[in-house]
Amino acid sequence: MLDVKKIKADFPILNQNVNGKRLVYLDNAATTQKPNCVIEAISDYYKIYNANIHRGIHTLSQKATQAYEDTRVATQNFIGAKASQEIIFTRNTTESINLIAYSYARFNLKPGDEILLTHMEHHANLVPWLELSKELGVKIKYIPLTADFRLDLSNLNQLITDKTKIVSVTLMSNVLGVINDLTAITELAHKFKAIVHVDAAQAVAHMPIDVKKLNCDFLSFSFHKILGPTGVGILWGREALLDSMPPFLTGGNMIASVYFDKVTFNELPYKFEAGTPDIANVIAAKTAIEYINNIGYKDIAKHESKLTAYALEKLSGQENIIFYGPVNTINRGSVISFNLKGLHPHDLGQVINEEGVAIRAGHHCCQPLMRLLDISGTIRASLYIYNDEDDIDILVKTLKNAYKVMGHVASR
Amino acid sequence: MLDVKKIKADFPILNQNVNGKRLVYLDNAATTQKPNCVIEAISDYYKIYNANIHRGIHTLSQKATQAYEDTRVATQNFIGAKASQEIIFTRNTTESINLIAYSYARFNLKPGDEILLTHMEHHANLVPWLELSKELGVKIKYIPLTADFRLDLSNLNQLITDKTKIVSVTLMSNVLGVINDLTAITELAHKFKAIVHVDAAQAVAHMPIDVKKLNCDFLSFSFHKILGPTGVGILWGREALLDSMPPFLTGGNMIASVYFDKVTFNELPYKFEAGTPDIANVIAAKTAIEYINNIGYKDIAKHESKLTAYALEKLSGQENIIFYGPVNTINRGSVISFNLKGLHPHDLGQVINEEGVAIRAGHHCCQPLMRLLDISGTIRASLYIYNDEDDIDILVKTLKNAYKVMGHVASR
Amino acid sequence: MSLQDELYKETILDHYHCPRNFGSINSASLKLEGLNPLCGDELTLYLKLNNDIIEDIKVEAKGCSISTASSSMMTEAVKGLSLDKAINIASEFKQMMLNKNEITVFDETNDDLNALAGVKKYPVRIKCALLAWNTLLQCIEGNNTENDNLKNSKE
Amino acid sequence: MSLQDELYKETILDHYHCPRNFGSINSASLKLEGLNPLCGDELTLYLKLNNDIIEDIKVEAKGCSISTASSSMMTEAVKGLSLDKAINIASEFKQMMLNKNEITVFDETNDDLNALAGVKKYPVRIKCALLAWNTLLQCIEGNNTENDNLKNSKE
Ligand SMILES: Cc1ncc(COP(=O)(O)O)c(C=O)c1O
Ligand SMILES: Cc1ncc(COP(=O)(O)O)c(C=O)c1O
Repeated sequence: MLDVKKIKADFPILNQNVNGKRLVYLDNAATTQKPNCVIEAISDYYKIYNANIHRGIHTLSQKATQAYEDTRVATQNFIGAKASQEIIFTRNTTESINLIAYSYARFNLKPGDEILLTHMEHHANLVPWLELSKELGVKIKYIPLTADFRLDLSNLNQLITDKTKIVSVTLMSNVLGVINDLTAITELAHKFKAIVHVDAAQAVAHMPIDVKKLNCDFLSFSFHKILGPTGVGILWGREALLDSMPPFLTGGNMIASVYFDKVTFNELPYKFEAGTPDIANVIAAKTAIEYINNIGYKDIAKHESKLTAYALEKLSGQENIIFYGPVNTINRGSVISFNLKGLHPHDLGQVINEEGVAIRAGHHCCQPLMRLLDISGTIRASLYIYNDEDDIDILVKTLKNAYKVMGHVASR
Repeated sequence: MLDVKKIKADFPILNQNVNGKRLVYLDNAATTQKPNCVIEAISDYYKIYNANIHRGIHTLSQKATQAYEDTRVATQNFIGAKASQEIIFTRNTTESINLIAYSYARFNLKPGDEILLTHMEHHANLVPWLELSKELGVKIKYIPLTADFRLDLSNLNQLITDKTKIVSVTLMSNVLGVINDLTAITELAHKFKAIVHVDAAQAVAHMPIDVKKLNCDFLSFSFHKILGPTGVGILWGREALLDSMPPFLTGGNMIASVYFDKVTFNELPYKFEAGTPDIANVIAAKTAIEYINNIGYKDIAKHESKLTAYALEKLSGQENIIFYGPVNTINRGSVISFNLKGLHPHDLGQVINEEGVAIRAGHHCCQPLMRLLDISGTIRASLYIYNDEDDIDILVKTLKNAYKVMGHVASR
Repeated sequence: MSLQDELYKETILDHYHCPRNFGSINSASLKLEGLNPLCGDELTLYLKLNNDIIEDIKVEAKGCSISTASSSMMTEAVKGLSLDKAINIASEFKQMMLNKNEITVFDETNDDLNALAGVKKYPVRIKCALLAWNTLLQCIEGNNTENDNLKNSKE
Repeated sequence: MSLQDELYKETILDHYHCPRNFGSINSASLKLEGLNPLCGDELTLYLKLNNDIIEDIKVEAKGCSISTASSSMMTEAVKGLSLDKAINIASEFKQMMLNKNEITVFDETNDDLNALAGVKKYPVRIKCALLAWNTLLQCIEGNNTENDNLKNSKE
């Protein structure tokens, strides 16, 4: 079992007061906090071996290059990829998905082709495809939701056809908390020779990722959501697929030879990494992986499941609460969205914050889903390894205060 | 005058031995070292107010948002921009130039149009345009060099015509060290309604940048080359120009409203910043600006000029040396490229590194320029504020050793 | 200071609970939808003009307390005024919310507006307070520059 | 340990100063250009085959000491061998340079190659040492898969 006290001590930010109260950080779905070892990996780089990489012959540059490439290998192992050159470093999940849209989809889709998404996608996995559909005349289709907030796969046979070229789905919803079983989707998609991208941005914090088991063709996530630094995401792709794609961003490092009138490109993964990368943060991302591996996903899942059950139970006792997501812990992560009837999520969020509790209020980059649920937003409490029952108790207590401050407004 | 000893003390990395010798860091054109205050700005963020920005209602998120936007304003002032929304944060100069190519050029150029570059451009300012010329059928032209390594503007009237739509030039060469006077170029370009992009990646460390005086339309640089963190660059553009451009990367944060079948975009600068940015590093970039402003470009220039003169003089005494760049300090920064006859730059670089001196050996992402000079690469020593005459003396001493180790090979 | 003292003042909560001029106008001269992309707050503004005078004004809103209260106060502040005067008040209000250094204080007629000054301390909420006012300004500007109410109303 | 002990051994410097089989073959059966994008080293490899036997081999190179010495040693090692045997040696050599855990040692016939083992400690230079060998492998592979020497030579 996970020792929350010990873990908490690794996160300096948690040891402070906000608005005069102990900080209770429940906004982990937006970004997680960072353990000391990750913060130190960054400053160690700058204090000991900061240098530009890949082309440098001097000792610092060689050290930095080695450390940068070590993260690639660590990431490869982290997600069960076949080869390290299948890992492309990007700024974030968003850039990874844009890379697929620009360098794969633009060259492989034609008018009339279809892209399949779901109703629970994050803007990052919606807008690049919507833009593409305008540009290329391809059609976007959606897997709808069931009444209990799951993917409704009952009509999958109509949704995936030989027109389907790309299926891009989230492994875990950043609003509903549900974890999606993608087996049927990938199977059918591959039967029709569509490629499958998995948005693991939210899932990766909560469950082990294995691209072989997921049976997908692309996968992306951001390190800032798994205890790592901001500014680093990855795109994983099957080697043959990545090899077949033209580069996206171009410039230094991604070339083999440049003439004034022609250019040839470097091999994978460099072909997709133009210019000076975010060296410090890529290096520190490895420390985040190590920290998570040290704890182990098994214990993380156990802890989260127990804590989520506790939170759902305590919150259920709150008058007028409406949940958006399953009120059980089956196939769901520790992201809990809700509203209190008659209170706008922004006002509720403000009242909660006043007590030192950091939660998120709003559409969570899922505006279409909000419209579907007929709400302007939700309150979202997302739990992670350093949260405990005490944090939940404090959250619940703040809710009791909300009507006192704001009163109750019947929906207009 | 600049107090090098005091400055040196601010840079923890310089206080170490490499290969048993004191580290002499002369690879500043590739990336500069970071002062303690920048390193601390990063860890302070993670230790005190790490949170995702822009949509968060809680205190940490508001603090982080404020600090992130403060860097935008600091950058605006740093380069004399009219409005802070003209500053777009990117990963690096390379991404900034790609942004122009993807979002401006692709929508404004047609077959037969021309793009004007120079023979001294970095791959970052070559490859995106070469790719575009393949895609759009536009033509790339080049401003050639004079025998003394300057831009040859004698035929500018033929190079810039009403076919010219984009002129993209570096303000300072990262190989030759020359600083280019762009007045005639921007004037003529604007006469023909071409837009001018200035690659300030190399210049910004050495001279104050004023986009009004430069009279350009776009400008880009990377913070890692001015004492700032890796992972942050900017694109500056005139507001009307940026406003007229479609977004580049799409996803969260850059939208106004998203539906399942349509999307509208956020205003500047957010329209061009999709997904979670490199928050920590953007925030620390402000500290780098403050550090440089505290020293002042006047003193930086004085110091560099004196040190460059010293280096050129000492190096000139070295048998068989060939310089690539002016052997004086008129309109040149502290980047010095050279070779020793009969020695391959890689071997020379290795011998130099053995003595704890970090220099760069190779093509410096300027392969076409190397071909023009008929060499495979150069040794490049690039000096900055923490370097002194002692560093130069050590460099020169290592050169004396090179023939002893390697012997002399007549060019084959 | 508590949240009630700084942000959720009595005046604000009063407007929030009983927003004035709430609803729509069937025969509106001008109509415009406003949106706060960050939080998803939406409103629709209806103006009935008599020459240059705002004879009637109504707002349909789905928003938080700050945005609801602000739009309610806005309607009270500009109803019966000429468009020019309405623009003036809106500009003054924006000044109050956005200018860090100067302190704007409204006189007795518009005293309620002063209650919103506290929002300044909560940067993300400033957009909530501004939504109704920005929509008003856009609506009037659209009318001035285009004289094309139909297009305006379809925006 | 000094640079001379680890990287610039006598054997290497000897091959660097007097590269064997340096030049071109007019009537080459196979020809291929190799390039190290990181440092700009270039070479052109010429093979003259008699059936499966490498009857003659020459290299034109513009490179650093490591890449020059390695290509010189490569020509010595594979001259007179069958293509299959040449592939074997090349694979063994790559093994020596790339495998972190195992130590490859060449026998007396190819003892010179052992001098390059020290390059392993200088990761950026490994590509210099591999250039000639990778070009050789590509050249042979291109011949095997395509049997189209002209196309191959135009690569
Ligand atoms: C002149 C010039 N332009 C562009 C770049 C590319 O900068 P970055 O790698 O940070 O994108 C560099 C630095 O390498 C440079 O010196
Ligand atoms: C499911 C999902 N996809 C994509 C993203 C986008 O991640 P980023 O902002 O790091 O690009 C997020 C996080 O906000 C997410 O939760």
